[in-house]
Amino acid sequence: MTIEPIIRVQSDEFSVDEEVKQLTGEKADIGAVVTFTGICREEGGRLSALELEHYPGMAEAEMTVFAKQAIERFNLQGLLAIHRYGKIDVGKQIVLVAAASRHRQAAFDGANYFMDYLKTNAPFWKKEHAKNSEQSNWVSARDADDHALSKWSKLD
Amino acid sequence: MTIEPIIRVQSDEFSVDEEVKQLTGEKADIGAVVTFTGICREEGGRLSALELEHYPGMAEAEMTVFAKQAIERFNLQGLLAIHRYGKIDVGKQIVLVAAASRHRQAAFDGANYFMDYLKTNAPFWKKEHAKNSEQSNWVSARDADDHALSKWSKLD
Amino acid sequence: MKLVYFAWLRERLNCGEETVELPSNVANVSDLFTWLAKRDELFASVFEHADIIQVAINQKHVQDRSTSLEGANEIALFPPMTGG
Amino acid sequence: MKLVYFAWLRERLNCGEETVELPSNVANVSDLFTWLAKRDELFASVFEHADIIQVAINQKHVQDRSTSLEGANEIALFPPMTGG
Repeated sequence: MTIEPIIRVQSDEFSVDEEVKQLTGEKADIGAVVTFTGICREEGGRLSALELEHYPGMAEAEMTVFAKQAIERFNLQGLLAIHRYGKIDVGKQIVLVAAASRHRQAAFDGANYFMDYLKTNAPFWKKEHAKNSEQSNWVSARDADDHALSKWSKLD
Repeated sequence: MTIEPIIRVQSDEFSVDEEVKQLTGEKADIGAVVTFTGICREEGGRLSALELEHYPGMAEAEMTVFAKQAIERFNLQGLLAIHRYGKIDVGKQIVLVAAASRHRQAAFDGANYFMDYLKTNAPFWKKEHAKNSEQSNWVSARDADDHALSKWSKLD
Repeated sequence: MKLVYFAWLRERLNCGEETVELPSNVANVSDLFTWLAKRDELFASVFEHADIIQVAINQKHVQDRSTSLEGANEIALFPPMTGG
Repeated sequence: MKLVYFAWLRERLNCGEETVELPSNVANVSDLFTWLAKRDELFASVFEHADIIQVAINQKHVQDRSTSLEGANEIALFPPMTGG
């Protein structure tokens, strides 16, 4: 049986409990669920919010393709990813990745791998809104993130 | 400021959302939360439930000592662990580990490391209850789990 | 041909999408960059950063600048992605 | 001296905890195992697995079988742990 990932791009907030319920459903052979939640940091008081722009259509399609690869690679029982767009205040959730598997390491690896992908290869762009000013600026891509993704190819 | 772990051993179920809220509190410099939830598998229809026995007092004390080490080692902003005891039916949660950090890899590593510890060094014992019979038997320790913990010492 | 722009390209060009008629000598991604850079001063100032600008054709990433534009209905131009 | 047993040790011995008076020649963990194995047939059958039985003194793990029992109020005996 092929396991289909659950992928959503939305402006609304989400509940991890509700999403994990969706992910695991009635499957009785899941022993491990790992979730990653990305949250808007204040960066030492510098920021008031992030603004997320995305490429509608392509974002969902690319995430789905990559999620299917992750399911196959780590033999996951399920993979769910939700990425928000629009203005996201400090302390609010930006992204959720949840991976389900029989044993724990696959769920850790699946969620970690998908996050590395999202950071570098999913068509989303972040803009920072400064606290106490009208200033905003686009976040540059981090070399560290490209490096994080490349670690997985060593294992192939 | 020293960050104190949140450790509980209880028979009641838990809500990941509620626990993560406890963990992150009002801290505005958390960018990543990774949770691991361990769930009772049916093992291909063989099991109806697990029964968890623990060493009261020692379990909480040992988990707290190790959680403090994990916070220091991975520079975590928070670490929470809940381990249930008593009879746990197929599909129900057994354990929750949640790690919070500024950047994502520390949260992944902190939660993964703490799980490896729990599997091999926290005073809990699992008994399997068979489906459609009165049979039950104690689970043996897996070499794979000892091996999983030893991988972290290579990084020291 | 639809061109779409994201993030700082969209803001600098003050344009989210536009429909263009490409000259017949614009055959691949590299040609497109050259053509865009010559449109006016604003485009020139944006496409002098061509080396970091990324491309998707019909919503699929394209790394190779020699990729043909044949069959392209929608070409997206954007900076390195910063999601997650 | 309180002795506590967990998991299959508790079940096989049909005892969760007991208070014992240790003879003065039982000075370390190894001595304790020897003494327990000689108590009766039931204890003998359990403590023939001494190599996999683990020990905590005053709720702290003890790996070394030569560890002294001095100051011990509570000694726990149990199989390898299988939590998580």
